[in-house]
Amino acid sequence: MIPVPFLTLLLFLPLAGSLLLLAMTRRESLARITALTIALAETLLACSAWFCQGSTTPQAAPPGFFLFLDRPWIETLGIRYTLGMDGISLLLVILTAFVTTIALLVSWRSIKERVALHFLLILAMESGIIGVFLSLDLFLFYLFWELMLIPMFFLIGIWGHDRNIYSAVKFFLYTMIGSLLMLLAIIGIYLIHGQQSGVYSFGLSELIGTNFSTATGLWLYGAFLLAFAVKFPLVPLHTWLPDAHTDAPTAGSVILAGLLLKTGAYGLIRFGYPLFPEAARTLTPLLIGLAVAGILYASWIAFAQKDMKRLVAYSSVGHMGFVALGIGAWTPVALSGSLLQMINHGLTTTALFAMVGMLDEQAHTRQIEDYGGLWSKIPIYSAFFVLFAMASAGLPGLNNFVGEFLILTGSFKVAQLATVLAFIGVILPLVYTVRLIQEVLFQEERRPLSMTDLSLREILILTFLALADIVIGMHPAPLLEVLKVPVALLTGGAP
Amino acid sequence: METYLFYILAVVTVIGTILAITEKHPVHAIVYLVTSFFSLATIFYLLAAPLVAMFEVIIYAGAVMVLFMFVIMMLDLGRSDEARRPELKQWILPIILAGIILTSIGTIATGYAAAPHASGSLTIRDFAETLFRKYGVAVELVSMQLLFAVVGALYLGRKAKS
Amino acid sequence: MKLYLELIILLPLLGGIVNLLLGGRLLPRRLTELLACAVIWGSFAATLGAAASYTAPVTVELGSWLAAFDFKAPFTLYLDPLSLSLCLMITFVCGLIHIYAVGYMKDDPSFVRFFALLNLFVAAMLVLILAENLPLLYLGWEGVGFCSYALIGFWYRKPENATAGRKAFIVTRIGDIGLGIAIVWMFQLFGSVSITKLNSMGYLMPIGVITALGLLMLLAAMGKSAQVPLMVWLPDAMAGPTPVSAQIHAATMVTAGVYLLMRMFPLIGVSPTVTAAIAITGALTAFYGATCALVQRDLKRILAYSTISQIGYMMLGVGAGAITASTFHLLEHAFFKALLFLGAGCVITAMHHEQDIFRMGGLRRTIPGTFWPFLAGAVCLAGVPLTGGFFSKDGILGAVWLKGGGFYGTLYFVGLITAFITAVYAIRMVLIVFAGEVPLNHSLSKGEGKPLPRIMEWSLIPLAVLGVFGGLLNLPEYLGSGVLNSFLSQPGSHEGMLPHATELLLQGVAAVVAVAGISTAWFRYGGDRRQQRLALESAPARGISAFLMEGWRVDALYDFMFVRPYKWLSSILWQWVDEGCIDDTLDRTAALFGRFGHWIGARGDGRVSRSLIGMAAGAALMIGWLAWVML
Amino acid sequence: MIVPLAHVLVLAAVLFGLGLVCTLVWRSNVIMLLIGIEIMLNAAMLVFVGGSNHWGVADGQVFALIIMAMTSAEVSLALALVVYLHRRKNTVNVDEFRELKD
Repeated sequence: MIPVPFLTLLLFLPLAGSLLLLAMTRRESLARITALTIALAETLLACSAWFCQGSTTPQAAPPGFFLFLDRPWIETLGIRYTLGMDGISLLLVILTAFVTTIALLVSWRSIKERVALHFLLILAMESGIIGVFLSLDLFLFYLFWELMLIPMFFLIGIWGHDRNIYSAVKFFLYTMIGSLLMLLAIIGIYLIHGQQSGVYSFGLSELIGTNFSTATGLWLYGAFLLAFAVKFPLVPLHTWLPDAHTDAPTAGSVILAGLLLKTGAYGLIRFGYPLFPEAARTLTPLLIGLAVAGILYASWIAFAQKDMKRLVAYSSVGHMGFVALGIGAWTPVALSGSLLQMINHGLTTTALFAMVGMLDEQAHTRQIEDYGGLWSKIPIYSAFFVLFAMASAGLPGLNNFVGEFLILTGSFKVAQLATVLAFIGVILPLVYTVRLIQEVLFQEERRPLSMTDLSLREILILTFLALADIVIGMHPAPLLEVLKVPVALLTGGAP
Repeated sequence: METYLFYILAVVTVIGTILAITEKHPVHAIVYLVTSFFSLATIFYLLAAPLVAMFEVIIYAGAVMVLFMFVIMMLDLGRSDEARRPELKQWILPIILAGIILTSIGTIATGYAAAPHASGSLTIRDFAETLFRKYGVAVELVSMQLLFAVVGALYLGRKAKS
Repeated sequence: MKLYLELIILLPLLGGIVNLLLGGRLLPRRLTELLACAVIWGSFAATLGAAASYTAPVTVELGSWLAAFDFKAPFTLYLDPLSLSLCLMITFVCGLIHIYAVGYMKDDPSFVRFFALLNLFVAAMLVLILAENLPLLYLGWEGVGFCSYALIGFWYRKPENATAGRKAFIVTRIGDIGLGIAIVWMFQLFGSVSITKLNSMGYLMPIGVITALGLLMLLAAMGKSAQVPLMVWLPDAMAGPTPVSAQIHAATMVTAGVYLLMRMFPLIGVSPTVTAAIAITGALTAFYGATCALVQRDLKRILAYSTISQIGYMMLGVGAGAITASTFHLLEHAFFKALLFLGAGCVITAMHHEQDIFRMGGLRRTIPGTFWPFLAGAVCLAGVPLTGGFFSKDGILGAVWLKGGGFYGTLYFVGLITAFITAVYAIRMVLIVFAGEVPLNHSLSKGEGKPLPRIMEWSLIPLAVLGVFGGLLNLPEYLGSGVLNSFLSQPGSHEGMLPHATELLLQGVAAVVAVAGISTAWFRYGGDRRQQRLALESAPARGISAFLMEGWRVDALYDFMFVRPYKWLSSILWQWVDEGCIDDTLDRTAALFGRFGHWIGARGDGRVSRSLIGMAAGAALMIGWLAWVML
Repeated sequence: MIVPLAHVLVLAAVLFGLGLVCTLVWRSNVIMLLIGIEIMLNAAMLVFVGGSNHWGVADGQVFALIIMAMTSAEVSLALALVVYLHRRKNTVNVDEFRELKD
């Protein structure tokens, strides 16, 4: 049995680590090693949470949560320090720890200035993201929601390239506008619930079941949806993403695509739907419509891209559209598919961004037209690239297929037309993926570039990701098992 | 008796203040203001706040006003040939604004029913206990603020010299 | 049985993985080749074992795969006569092709990638065949698609090879939309994705739904089996190495679509609309492929179009409800088409990678070891009486005749015409390549023919034997019961039997047609007339022959209708809609706010007194408003 | 309680208004501006002390004291700034100090 402050430890270890890094701004190699050690420790810690599942439910925990912590914080306002972990949080927290470690490894050599600060920001962001995934108090959630933005802003702004300031500000403004509206909505719920029940509280389990008039519910849910849709991102709120990705350093792209995008979907699942079931049902056609539009539109646009990072960024928009479709359908199968797809997308896109970053590091260009014939020069790299590209295109046997297929299976019941259109969206990724493979790996080289194949560190990173891709693709059962209880509770079906 | 005293002092305060703000010579204005503050200190005393009254005299009428005076003299702002009262038309707009604010406050204030009356009287002990028990943190903060002010003032002064 | 089934799939998979991971550096070349061939033959042996111990259809669950709530798609294999016979054929033909490939690829440095992909392909194909539920079938379906993509573009340095691979992948995937939608729809309707369960539950649904499902699956089959209108990828797919063309694009993968329809026939066959659609697709495709093959100059393209045409026959058979006949033709076609492709590979190697048949000739004497098997394959293709191809094609035509009616009668005649054309082009190909004299300017005429590896010609012989005598597998009814027929016929299947007299008559007609086709070809290309015809046809094609040469110009049409608009719209969407509209609107809004701020800033002159007045005015306004409200 | 709270408040409001007028009117002399601020702060203190007396709670007086402490800090800094600015620009006219624009 793990002692109670486990969640607190999980939450604040990276933040503590980043404070430790403050003292090492002059000693780069020490900073690297410290950061990696902390990230690894965090990964271990996150994985150890896996084994808490079977244990008895802690007292006062909402159903489905196997780890729970509830302490008063600002009592006069009804703000509590409530953390909880169920299957959904568990998987996302493990993903967070994993992807952060990879982000650190990816920027091991490529970052040359202000190394300690870079790693410090990544670790601080990890705390923020984990906080988002663990908070069960709306105020706490909002706090972490904002906390994870700020390091990303600096990551893009300081280490980015090209129009980094423009992209950083764009990213910040977009997400900020969304989250400020969400803050208003949170306060709105707080007040309405307080007036109805006389108990002023930000706790999620307290607030669930608050009655809203139809219009109020729609307004509040709309504000939540907007904040989450920006993060998702749903068309037409997606334009910050390609810019942010293109100009971010590799580690920034990795975390942005692998983790930050997931917070939007998570928020919708954890807070949006349970708090406003009525309004969510009313706006489901909108969500599904935007999701399908995003799948088709982004995949189509990705085909025209000339910049590899931008292409992968648009592909992210398309893939997150599938997640949105599954959430919109809100059937048990579709929702487990969506959650699994969040993990899958995190792994695959992380790998793709990391790989594009590796090319960029050597050749200092991300333009597709500068490459060609890489297969004969760097075969190991190319083999990995094909693997991840195929995973991203949804080849069965690899992870993305599992998620997409479950989403589509589950959604068909609810939205036939949308699912049929989404099936067309399944082949569009293939179109741009094979084009990318052909132009970058096949044919003759178009510019003489001297490339060296992957280093051992890079092979290690990619092997882990590839193994994860294949294992999830062939044997997703354990993950689906973990998701079963929370998904059943959320959708109201039998587990 | 004390009631009348209050009204007399109020009139003195208001007149002193009016004279202070209309006086074109800064030094004279300070003197009027000191008069006004003295009567205000007495009002504080009448309102059962002897400690505040004392501080008003010592700090306000004493230290702060002397500081003003000191600066005026140091910068030689007291020359009557330079001193100029603002023109009449400049007074119109501020007075209108102040009038609006005053009437609004008056309207709002009279809208509320009279609050329940106090029981018992305040002693110095009450005051001290509230200050150091309840607002201990505030005292610390204020002391720090004073420290910063000192540092800031020193910095500004030193910079000017070099 | 479970062990056999596991071995059938796992052996090629392991072979592929081991070669992929260890090949090149750690394994010597010989060992890689040996491993690649050994796993396929091992798989064949396991299939034989399974066949020997086979008594009734079995279902074996190997492990869980997709399982979320009521949706379950485990790794379950299903062995019945259909899948068993296909497994036997696949492992056997692929085994031979692997051996052949050892010779064919002996100078290629990328042999590790080649053999690993070939092995993975076989594994995926076997998963497709043995899958018990549709998602698992889909796994194999896409797996073979990927291997095909990677192998067509195997010589990736040439852009046209890479483009051909990409085309194949994308076009077949378009068809897969149909399969995907069909799967999720069937899950919604029946609550299951198991093939055996679905096949037994068809009666639960109205015929309209079944028709829709059938048409969706037909779409999938069209993509995978290169049927009209999704056939454009197959001729281009010949860019891959010849063993790949033989294995993937002739013998196995392209028949997957037919297999899918056969598999699901108990479900979708009850809808007459679906069977009619399948039949007409098949007939049209058969005719299309044959006409195109008639004028081609590239040896492999002739064979590719002929493959399209022959698969059209199989579809026609399925459409006529003759599953057994179709299966028989599928097996028979796999033998002789693999044979023809492998023979073509020998020819091409001997000619130093020359594929234009008009520059060949006289190879009869130069490479007799290739000539005789190739001829055997060609006569099978042409449907010369008593060869395997004759019986299998005739079985299909007979079944179509049996259906009767105006519709199927027309299709029968289309089939007959196609058979005639088939005979013409098959013999034309043989005559041009092997007859006559070696062209003077070619290196072969100087006696510098490249020696063929023995192993390549040897591997042709078993296929030739099976092709020519394959008819014995399933003799017509009047000669005694066919082995395959009784093996495949399931209890409750209602495939009609022709009266013996009619069947004999139909076979007579078919024989006459085949002989007529052969003679036509002989009169055009035989003997001395060969040179004249060649001179005539070498001129740039015009008119109808140009139209046929370019595959009815479907490529150009699709390029005009789909490819260009897609590319064009994608850049329009990106630059005009995404960057130009959405993003620009936001940028402009932001700029507007910025300018507004500057404007405000420019209005103020920075005087403290004004700021103070403004602040006081604001305070007055707010407090005044509050007072107003409270009154 | 010697007078009603309302009367104290009226006195405070009048004082506040006078301070405000002083602040707004004297643009030619920053010293007078600061004096206006002092008057307003005194008005606020008067409200606190009056309230404290009215309800018999010491908090108001404490706040008056804190305001006073704050004022002395503010005045010392403000006057230091005045001296500094006067040395640079040789004027105390507030409208001359407009570096913040642009």
